[in-house]
Formats: sequence, C-alpha cells, structure tokens
Amino acid sequence: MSTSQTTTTEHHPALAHQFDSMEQQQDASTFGMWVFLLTEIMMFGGLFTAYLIYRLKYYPAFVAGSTSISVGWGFANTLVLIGSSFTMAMAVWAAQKGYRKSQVWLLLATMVLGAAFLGVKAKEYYDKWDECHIPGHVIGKGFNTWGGCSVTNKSLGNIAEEIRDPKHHGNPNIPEGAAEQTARQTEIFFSFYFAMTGLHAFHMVIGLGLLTWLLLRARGGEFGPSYYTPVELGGLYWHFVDIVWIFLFPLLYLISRHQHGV
Amino acid sequence: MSENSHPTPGLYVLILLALVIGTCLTWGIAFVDLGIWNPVVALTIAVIKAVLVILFFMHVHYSNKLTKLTISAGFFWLMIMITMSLSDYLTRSFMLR
Amino acid sequence: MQSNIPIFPEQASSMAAQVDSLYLFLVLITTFFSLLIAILILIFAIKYRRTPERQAEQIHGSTLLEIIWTVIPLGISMVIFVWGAVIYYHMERAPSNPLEIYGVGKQWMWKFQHPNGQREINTLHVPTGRDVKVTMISQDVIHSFFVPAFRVKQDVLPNRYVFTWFRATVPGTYHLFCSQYCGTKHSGMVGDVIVMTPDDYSTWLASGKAEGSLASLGEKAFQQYGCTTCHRPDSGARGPNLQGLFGRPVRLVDNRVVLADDNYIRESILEPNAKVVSGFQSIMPTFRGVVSEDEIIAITEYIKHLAPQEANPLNNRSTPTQIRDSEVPNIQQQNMQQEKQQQENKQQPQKTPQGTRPANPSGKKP
Amino acid sequence: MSTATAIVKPVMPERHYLNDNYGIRSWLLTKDHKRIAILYLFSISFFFLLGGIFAALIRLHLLTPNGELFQADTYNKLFTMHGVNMVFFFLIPSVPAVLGNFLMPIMVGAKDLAFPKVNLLSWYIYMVGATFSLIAMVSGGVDTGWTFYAPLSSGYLRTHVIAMAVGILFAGFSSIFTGLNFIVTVHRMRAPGMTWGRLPLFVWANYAASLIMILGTPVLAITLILLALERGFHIGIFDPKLGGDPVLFQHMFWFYSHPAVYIMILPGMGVVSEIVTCFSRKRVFGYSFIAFSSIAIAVFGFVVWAHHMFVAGISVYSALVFSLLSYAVAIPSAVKVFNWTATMYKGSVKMDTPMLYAVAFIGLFTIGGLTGLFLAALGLDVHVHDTYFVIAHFHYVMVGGMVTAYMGGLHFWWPKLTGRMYPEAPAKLAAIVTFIGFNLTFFPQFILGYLGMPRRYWAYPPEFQVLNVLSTAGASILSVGFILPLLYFLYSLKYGEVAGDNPWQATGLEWETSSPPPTHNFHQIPVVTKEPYAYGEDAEVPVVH
Ligand code: HEA
Ligand code: HEA
Ligand code: HEC
Ligand code: CUA
Ligand SMILES: [Cu+2]
Repeated sequence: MSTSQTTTTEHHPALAHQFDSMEQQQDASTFGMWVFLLTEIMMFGGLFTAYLIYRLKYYPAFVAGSTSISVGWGFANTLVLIGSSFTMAMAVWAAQKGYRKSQVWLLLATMVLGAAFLGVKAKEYYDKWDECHIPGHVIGKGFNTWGGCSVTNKSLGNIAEEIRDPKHHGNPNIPEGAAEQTARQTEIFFSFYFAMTGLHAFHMVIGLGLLTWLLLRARGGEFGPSYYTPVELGGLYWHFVDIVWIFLFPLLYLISRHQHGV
Repeated sequence: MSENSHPTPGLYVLILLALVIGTCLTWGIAFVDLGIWNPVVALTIAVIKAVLVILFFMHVHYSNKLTKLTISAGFFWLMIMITMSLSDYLTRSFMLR
Repeated sequence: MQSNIPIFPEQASSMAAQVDSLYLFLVLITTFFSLLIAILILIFAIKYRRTPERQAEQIHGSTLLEIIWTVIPLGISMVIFVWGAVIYYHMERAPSNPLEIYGVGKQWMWKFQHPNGQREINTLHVPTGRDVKVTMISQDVIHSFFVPAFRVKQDVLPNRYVFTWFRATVPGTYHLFCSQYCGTKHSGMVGDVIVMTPDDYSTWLASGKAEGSLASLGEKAFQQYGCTTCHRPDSGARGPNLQGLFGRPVRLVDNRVVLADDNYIRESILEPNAKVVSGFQSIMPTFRGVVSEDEIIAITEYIKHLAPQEANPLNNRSTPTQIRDSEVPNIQQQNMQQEKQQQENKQQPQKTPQGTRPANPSGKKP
Repeated sequence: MSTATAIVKPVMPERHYLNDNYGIRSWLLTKDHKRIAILYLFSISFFFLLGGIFAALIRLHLLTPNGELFQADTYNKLFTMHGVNMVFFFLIPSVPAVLGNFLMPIMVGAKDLAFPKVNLLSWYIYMVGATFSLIAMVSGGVDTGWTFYAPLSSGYLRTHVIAMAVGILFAGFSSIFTGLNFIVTVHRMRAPGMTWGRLPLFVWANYAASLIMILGTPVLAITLILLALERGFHIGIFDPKLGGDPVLFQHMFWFYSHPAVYIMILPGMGVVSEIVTCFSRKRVFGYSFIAFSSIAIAVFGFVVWAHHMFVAGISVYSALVFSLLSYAVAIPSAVKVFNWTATMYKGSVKMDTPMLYAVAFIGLFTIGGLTGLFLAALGLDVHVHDTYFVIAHFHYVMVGGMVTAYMGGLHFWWPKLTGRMYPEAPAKLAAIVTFIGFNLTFFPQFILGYLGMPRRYWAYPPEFQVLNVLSTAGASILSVGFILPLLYFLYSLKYGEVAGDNPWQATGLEWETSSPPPTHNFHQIPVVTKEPYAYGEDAEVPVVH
C-alpha cells in the first residue's frame, strides 16, 4: 500500500518529499488506492467469469453444491461483514474529525467483526473438510467418496445421498447413478467455492493486518483532520473486500435454493 | 475529495440499514421460486448494495470525476471480459452445419 | 516434389487457391505500404538531411491527412476482413454428404478410422474430388490437425468432437503435422496424407484388412457393453430407442431441445446425466473410463446407422413425445434428405467409393 | 551551472543522482526513481542475455532438420524459457521500467513518482519473480511453451511449472505496481503548466501501456493461480478429464496476453515519437492523433484476444467479431506510422544512432504489423496459425519493433542516464548490423511459415532446411549487433565524452535539467509555458536550471 506519506519533510511531518502539499498527497494516495482496487476488480473478475461459465455448464451440480453449504452461516457472515464495513466507515469519519478514542474503538470493532467473519469461514471450511468436500485429491480427505475419503455415513454430507434424501429436500426418485454423477461434478463447484472464498479470505487477512497497523497509529494519535489518509485508504480496501462478498454470497450460497430449502 | 464534506454518521446508519434489509431480502427471495429470475433478482440487489457501499462508505458520491471514471472503467472492463468470453460459449451451439 | 527454395506450399485442395489469393492480396498490400513508408523515409532522410543552412519547416499537422490515412486503411482492412471471413465460413461449414473419417489424436500419434473399418496410424488415405470430413477428438492434451497443402488446420480437443473438411484435388503425398504444442514429441506427431484417385482409393480400401465396417465394430461394442439391455428397439425398454436418433432434435427433461450430434452421443455415454431425455429417468450409468475414444466413435457410427430404413422414426421411438409437433416438419425433411442420399449412394456405388453408408462394405475390385 | 552551447565544452555536474550517495545500501534501499531504473536496467539486461543465449541455442539446433544438437525435451525447454524470459522478464519491463521509470517523473516535472516505496517494492517483487523463474530453470527447466496451455501444463508435464508460474505471477505484480505509479503520477504530479495537451508523447504512450498493465495483468495472475491450483491439487478447472474446459484457459490467458503485446509496443512507440521529432528538429506531426491513438490501441487491444484462438474450437460468430475488432486495433497503429513519417517531411533530419533505430522501428513495425493483418484474417489464419509465420510476425513487432525502440531510446537517453555520450561510429555500425541480421533471421521465417513449418518443432522435414540455415545465419549476425552495444556502453561509462545537459538540442523537461539529473530531478520545479516539441520557436534551446 502507499505508505509514502510517512516520510518526513519540512512541512507537515507526514508530507512526502515528492508532493507539494498535503492535499496533493491525499489526492494522489486515494487515487492510487482506487487504481489498485481496479486491479483487484479484474483479478476477482477473472474468477467470476470462469465461475459463470461453469455454472452454465454444470448447473445441476452447482445447485447441489450450493445446497450443501450452509446458507445460514453465509447469511450471518454477510451481516457481519456489512457491520464491519459500517464500523470502518465510522472509523474513517472519526479519524477525520480527530476523535481519537472512538477511532480506536471503531477500528477495533471492525477488526473484531472481521475476525468473526474469518472464524465463521473457518468453521464452514472445517465442515467441508469433515464432509469430504475438499476438491482435488491431494489435501487431506479428498473429495466426497471418490477421492479416497471413505465416508459412507450419510450424516457426513455425502452429496450423492443428499440429492436423493428427502430430509435434505432431495428427490428419492433420482437414481443412484445419476446422483453420484452430479455429485462428482460438484467438485468443480467446490473448486470455485474454495478459490473464491479463499482469495476473499486472504484479502481479509491482509485487511486485518492493515487494520492492526492503523490501530497502532491511531492509538498514537497520528490521525486528525489534517492527516487521515491511511485510515481512508484502509477503509477503501476494507469496503472493497466487503463488496466482493456481497456478490459471492448470492452467487455461491443461493443457487436455486428454492428447490432444496434451507 | 477533501474539499467536500464527508457523510455524517446518521447517513451511515441509514446505509447500514439499507444493506441489512437488502441482505435479508436476498436471503428471503432465494426461497421463492421465480424461475430464471432468481439469480437476476439476487444480483440486482447485490449491485444495489455494492453501489451504496461505493457511493457512501467509499465516499465516491463526494469525490471528483476522476475517481468516478476510474471505478466505472473497472466495471466496464469487467463487463468486457465477461460478455466477450460468454459470447463464445453462448453462440457455440449455433455452430454451422 | 519440392524445388530448391519453395515459396508456396503445394495447392492440393479446393481451398488452397482461395487462401492463396487472399495471401497474395495481403502480400501486395504489405509490400505496397512497407515500400511506401521505406521510400518516404529514405527520401526525407536524404532530401531534408541536416545542413547548416536548412531550417526545418514547422508543420503542426493536418486533419484532412489524418482522416485520409484513417479511412483508407480502414477500408482496406474491411476488405481483408470480409474476404477472410468468407473463406473461414466456407471452411467451418460442413459439406453435405461428405466422406466421413474419424481421427483420434494422442501423445504422439494420429489414429484414423475409415467408415469401412479400415484403420491407420499417422497416415491418412483420401480420394480426390470428394469432400472429406474428418471428425476428431483427442485422448489427452490439445493437438492440432494441420495439412499445409490443404490449408486446413483444426485444434483437436479432449472431450469434444471437432471437425475439419477438405476436398483434395491432386494425388500425392503431403505432410500432416500436429501444430499445437503437445509435449515432448510434438514434432514427431507427424504423418502423411496420401491423396489418391477415387479408383486407387477404393482399391486401397478393399485391400485393407478391416475387421468389418466401423458401424459393425460399433454394434459389437454396443452389445459387449450391455447397451442393449436398456436400448432395445422394442417399446417398454428402460432407455430410449436409439433408432433414427442421429441428427435429430431431442427434447430434454428441462425442456431444452438439443441436436443429437457426435458430441451429444459421446456425452450421453460418458456423462449421461448432463442431458437427460424427456420422459426418462436418469438411470444410465456413466461409461467414462470403460469405453475408449475409438469405441465411442464406432458406437456413434453404429447409432448413426440405426437411422431406420424401415419406418418412420417418429413412430419407432419407444418414448413419450420428446418432439413437439412444431419440430416435426423439420425432421421429416431431414429424413427425406437422408433417404435421398441413400438412394444416390445405391445408384452410383462405383462412382463414389464407400463412404457414408458402409453397411455394405464392398469396395470395387480392381 | 553550465550552458550547453557548441563552443563551451560541457562538464559533469558536481552532484547528481549517481554520486549523491555510494554504497550498496544506498542502491538497494533507494527510493529514487532514477536509481530504481538503473537497477531494472541491470536485471532486465541479464534476462535479455539469458533469453538471447536460449535463442542462439534454438537457432543453432535448427540448423539441421533431424534435431541433432539437443534432445526433444531440451529443445522444448529452450523455447519455453526463451519466450518466458524475453516476454515477462525482459520486454514487458524494458521500456517502462527502465526508461519510463527514469523519465516519466522528469518529463512531467515531478520530483519523483507518486509512490517511491511502491516503486522500489516493484523492483523487489520483480526480483522475487526472477528468482522463482531462475530456480525453475536451474532445477530442470520448464517445457510448456510461454503460453502454458492447459491441460498439457496442468496435468501432463513433469517439470517445474508451478515455480515458473509463480515467477511470472510476481513479475506481473511488479508491472502492476509500475503501471499504478505511472498512472497516478501522470494524473496528480504534473508540474504547473504541464497540461494534458503538453505531455510528451512518451508519457502518453506509457500511460496507455499502464492502463493495460493494471487492467490486464490481474487476470493473468488469477489464471496462473488457477493453473497452479489445478496442477497442485488436481482440481478440475481446465483439464477436461476432471470436467474442466481447456478453451477457457486460452480465453483467460489471452485476455491478458493480447493486451500485453501492446504493453510491449506502446512504450516503444513513445520512444520513437520522441526520437523522430528530435532528429527532424521539427514539431511532431499530428500530436493529438498520436496521443489518442495510444489510448485507442490500449482500449481496443482488450477486445481482440480470441484472434489467437481461431482454430481452437471457439464459436464461429465469436471468431467473426474478434477478427473484425482486430482490424479496428490496426487503424490507430497505422495513424502513428503515417504521422511519424510525415514528421520527417521538410524537417532537418540527422541520422544519428537513435534516429537509425527509430526509422528501423518504423519500417520493421510496419512489416510486423501488416503481417498481423494476415493473422487476423480468419480464413488465412487457419493456415498460418502456429507456424513460423506467427513467429516471424511477432519477432518483427517485438524485436524489430520494441527491442529496436528500446535500443534507440537507450542511445537517445544514455547521456541523460550517465552524463556521457556513447561512441557514435560503433553505435551506428551496431544499428546497421542489427537491422541486417534481424531481417535475415526473421524474413525467411515468413516463407517457412507459409510453407507450413509448425512452430515449436524440434525436428522438421528436410525441405525446410535452406530457409532455416538462412535464419540461423541471420541470428549470428544479429547477436553481434546486440553484443556491440554492451561493449561500447560499458566503455563509454569511463571514456565517453561528457555529454552536457542537452546534447541533442531536444525539447522536453528532461533536457532542461543536468545530465545526469540531480537526485530531486530539478533544482527548482519547472513551470511549463511552451507547447510540446516547440522546435523552431527558439531553435537553440537555452538551458535553464
Ligand atoms: C509487440 C507485440 C505485438 C504487436 C504490436 C502485435 C500487433 C498485432 N498483432 Fe500480433 N502477436 C504477437 C505480438 C504482437 N502483435 C505475439 C507475441 C503473437 C504470438 C503469440 C503466441 O502465439 O505465442 C501474436 C500473434 C498474433 C495473432 C495470432 C496468430 C495465431 O497464433 O494464429 C494475430 C491474429 O490476429 C495477431 C494480430 C496482430 C494485429 C492485427 C496487430 C496490430 O496491432 C498491428 C497494427 C499495425 C499495422 C497494421 C502496421 C502499420 C500500418 C500501416 C503501415 C498502414 C497500413 C495499414 C492498413 C492497410 C490496415 N498477432
Ligand atoms: C520479447 C521477446 C523476444 C525476443 C527479443 C526474441 C529474440 C529472438 N528470438 Fe524469440 N521468441 C519469443 C520472444 C522473443 N524472441 C517468444 C515469445 C517465442 C515463443 C516461445 C514459445 O513458443 O513458447 C519465441 C520463439 C522463438 C523461436 C521459435 C522456436 C520454436 O517455435 O521452435 C525462434 C526460432 O528461431 C526464436 C528466435 C529468436 C532470435 C534469434 C532472437 C534474437 O533476436 C535474439 C538476439 C539476442 C541475442 C543473441 C542476445 C545477445 C547476445 C548474447 C547473449 C551473446 C550470446 C550469443 C551467442 C554466443 C550467439 N524465438
Ligand atoms: C441402465 C440402463 C442403460 C444402459 C446400460 C445404457 N443406457 Fe443409454 N440411456 C439409458 C436411459 C434411461 C437413457 C435416457 C436418459 C438419459 O438421457 O440419460 C439413455 C440415453 C442414451 C442416449 C441418448 C438417447 C436419446 O434419445 O437422446 C444414448 C446415445 C445412449 N443412452 C447410449 C448408450 C450406450 C452407447 C450404452 C452402452 C455403452 C448405453 N446407452 C447403456 C439407459 C441405459
Ligand atoms: Cu500433438 Cu503437437
Ligand atoms: Cu494478439
């Protein structure tokens, strides 16, 4: 991130030598952050494009895969992340106004919510691990019952079973072979699920790192009306990560939910 | 940027409310069978939520033209990538025979 | 066959001349513009070379000139585009009533199967004067079927049939290259395309030791893998009757209508659940990893030949209505065409060597 | 303070960015864009030499048709590593990261780039990427081809594909950061009076290239990540065996890599615009058209990618659209070529080394670009796709175009970089040798390609040998043309004439500061009052500090 503003010069202690004024510096930094977010849009965009193409190609499998992840957790996490975006926006506001205490608390709240999000994500990942829904057959238990995961227990999220199980809003008339095949194709869904949420979570982790650093500086009282660019930039980044999730949630969790219920 | 005032906490709360409502709406509607419109509705709500975040949480509403242009360019390019890739996949079945 | 330093590859297909004329046109354009620029630069460099006396004359630009040199290249390039597009369209459109040959690419060889069951590796015999359609698939990575003398090239993809076609004109032996990098022996994945007169070709076909026509091989596989248990021609079988299936629209459970082509049949065998026929349960197991690409090709050929000579295929299908009325005329038309072609084939078996309908593989004896 | 007139012998400034500070730390932790440019200069030169050696081995091997020098696997590794090195580690950073880094802030009248730390970071990221790729090469090499097509790369090859992909990923991020820095600098750091209409064309060109860097490179990143994931964990994204789609890989790869070819030419075009005006002592013809054509190329460049896939099994309709758009991108290039030529008209033309390279660029780029039209023509591309015709096409634009422009720019700004002139006579010789060697190397490949010789062939039918021998002969001449500059540039560091601030009597802010410039570029931030390329208005530009 653009941290150049910490260099010391004659004017404001935070004014870097290559800038003429704090204004120019703030302008340039914010713009730089936006340009960086542009690259992020394209990076996630590549994944979204690929995702859309496979969703068209393997729609039933994507439905089955989507049904097997917990919409409840996904929903809760969306709210958590939106909340954290709110506290982040408030933190920027507080920094700009120079409210030192509330800055710190708001940043802390953002971090707590961010951590909560990652916690839920970890729980969801763990469930998938437990249910043998890790795509590929290199890490751990492999995928469903085909990657070497010897789970035959129905309660363990065997997608082929779920597709036919009325308890999971499945259709028992679907023959076993067919269900198995669809289940196998959900591996692609899970590849995308993990790639997309994984990349997203990776951004969250980086975001938490940034927030920690901001928190320390905010406690030191560095930010006020004349200089709050770092908080502003951190905010932009955090909100962006939030936006990605706003799209990930319906795309991954809500494919044809009405067919299968909660 | 800085020449304009940023939004107030009151506005932020409003936005938060809108976002929460949007999320609940997405969640609720997902269980209603709308045929092919399900994903469309879900994504429309998502776009609205994203726009709210961008405009207010990210202060774009209060920023200069350049920032607005930058963001539009980003989504425009994303659309190029998605539509032109899909143009191949969606027209393949009309292969000449 | 080659002169010392050849400039052009041989023209051995009906397409070659078309491609070459576009090429020559472009060579002309390129020469013209390159020379134009080079000569202008040379003239300016000499005529306006720096001397102590001469001062540069400051000219800022000219909108008229800018427009001219935007519009002229635009015009020229539109000509090139349309020309290229027309040729491409021609190349991508399957010919009617071609001689159908199947190809399988794998690291690092080409396998071809003729309709009468003749197989060859890294060589491909084709007759002159007949449209030949090569339908191909790869067993592993992407390869590319490239015959420079014919000016045809087509990437051969795993998991999907692609085709290319040509009409050879000059008998001879031509290079067949794999032009998509496919690993260590990419450059060894080469072969010969041997173009023969129709007579020689049918001689060659007959001389081969084919174990029976491709379709009959397919029939064997069809029985061997137990397809018959479900796909029996009588009504009441568990699976749809496959007679008359090929080339027709099929209605799926989700109400989509798809065309039953090679890719569809292959998918039905390997991925039966991807497209489930309306009125049926998806009980068909996958045969992925069980049947080989070659066998799938044979089975497909067999299914093609189930095109019923006997009766109207619509009645023959043991299925609930997969086809809506609106689609019927279309199908009847197709059937009529098919029948006509068959008759043509029967009428002139000497002229056209055994091709599309090798149910009676009896090449002309020399 | 010195005044650069013909009579007074110029002297080196006492303090400049090179002697401001000594010691390894002052280089490795520098935030000065000029020093970072020099760091880049060394790193990419290394990769150019490495790539050049691979090229020499390729050509040597192709002397005989039966593949006698190397094993097939070795040959496959050679062209892969040649392509990867040359594209990702040399050509993409060449003009932007060396000349651009050095000149962009000076040209817009700024003390540095907007984010000097990010700039240094980008060099370090580049070095990390370079290290990964070197590890991949040293530990056995990679044989995927620079295009990494799946499923070959993801499921079939047993070489260090992931290490190489990670290397390229890092190189990509380094170019993202460079592009980001340029964009912000151009928008936010211009000196007073430096309006958009007064920006040097070099800045416009690099700005356009930066747009591609930031919008395209992330897609390459995610593509390589998916490829590495598929390779590492056997998940099915591109491999049809696992349900994936190999054509999708090509879409994603070319979504970046086609625009990337414009990263590899636009900055070169910028260099040529500067040189042609300077050595014609004349205002550039059609300033705004050249400037906007750069942007047009960058934008249109994003919508033509599938012209690399005409025979890959894409939809016919899609192919038509992509072919049509490919012609749209050719038009702005045509506009540029004509404007450069017109700039020479009624000028006062001097054929010094940079100008020799510049006119060589115009000629070779024209041939290279026009042969691009062959490839964009659907029916014709079917025949020439993946043959040596494509190889010839892109070497004409990349070597004949960009490398030539880079060499020209290096000569043009060498006095600014080092304060000393290179020796003119050997430099001219090198330029001419390069031109001859280049054409001899790559022109025969057009014919080879049309004859049907496929690319990436370790062995080929004997009837192609004559043309291949010609090509190899040319390559040996070409390599002399590239080794010469290496020698006399080094020589000039010590023995070269002191250049003075403005040895070419050129316009532009970079010539108004001393050579080499002081650490903060200007002793005083300049105020721009003149139009760009105001040659002739006050022909002998007085030098102000
Ligand atoms: C610097 C790099 C560079 C540049 C600038 C270009 C420029 C162009 N390229 Fe090229 N290209 C590559 C690098 C580049 N290319 C590479 C590396 C590959 C191969 C990759 C691989 O497979 O490994 C490739 C491959 C490639 C292909 C795919 C070939 C194949 O694999 O089958 C195509 C197809 O359309 C193509 C087209 C073009 C076009 C239309 C332009 C245009 O932008 C050219 C525009 C320029 C002009 C037109 C000349 C100037 C104009 C005039 C003098 C006026 C007259 C003009 C008219 C009449 C229109 N290129
Ligand atoms: C930026 C780009 C760039 C540059 C500068 C070059 C430069 C050269 N390239 Fe390269 N080339 C590519 C990009 C580039 N290439 C790409 C992308 C491919 C495709 C790869 C693939 O298929 O995946 C390719 C492929 C390619 C092939 C095709 C291989 C094949 O398909 O089988 C050939 C064959 O002739 C070739 C030759 C050359 C030559 C002779 C040079 C010369 O211009 C190089 C001259 C430079 C030097 C020689 C270095 C200076 C001298 C020394 C270091 C001294 C040592 C030399 C000697 C002892 C002789 N290149
Ligand atoms: C267990 C029974 C069963 C077996 C064994 C079986 N199939 Fe099927 N097949 C079906 C059913 C049921 C359908 C219709 C549902 C569907 O499309 O999946 C079908 C559909 C098809 C279709 C698409 C038919 C259409 O009308 O569109 C083809 C082609 C096909 N099968 C070929 C084969 C081949 C070849 C084999 C042997 C290698 C085979 N089947 C083995 C049950 C079977
Ligand atoms: Cu098969 Cu190359
Ligand atoms: Cu391209």
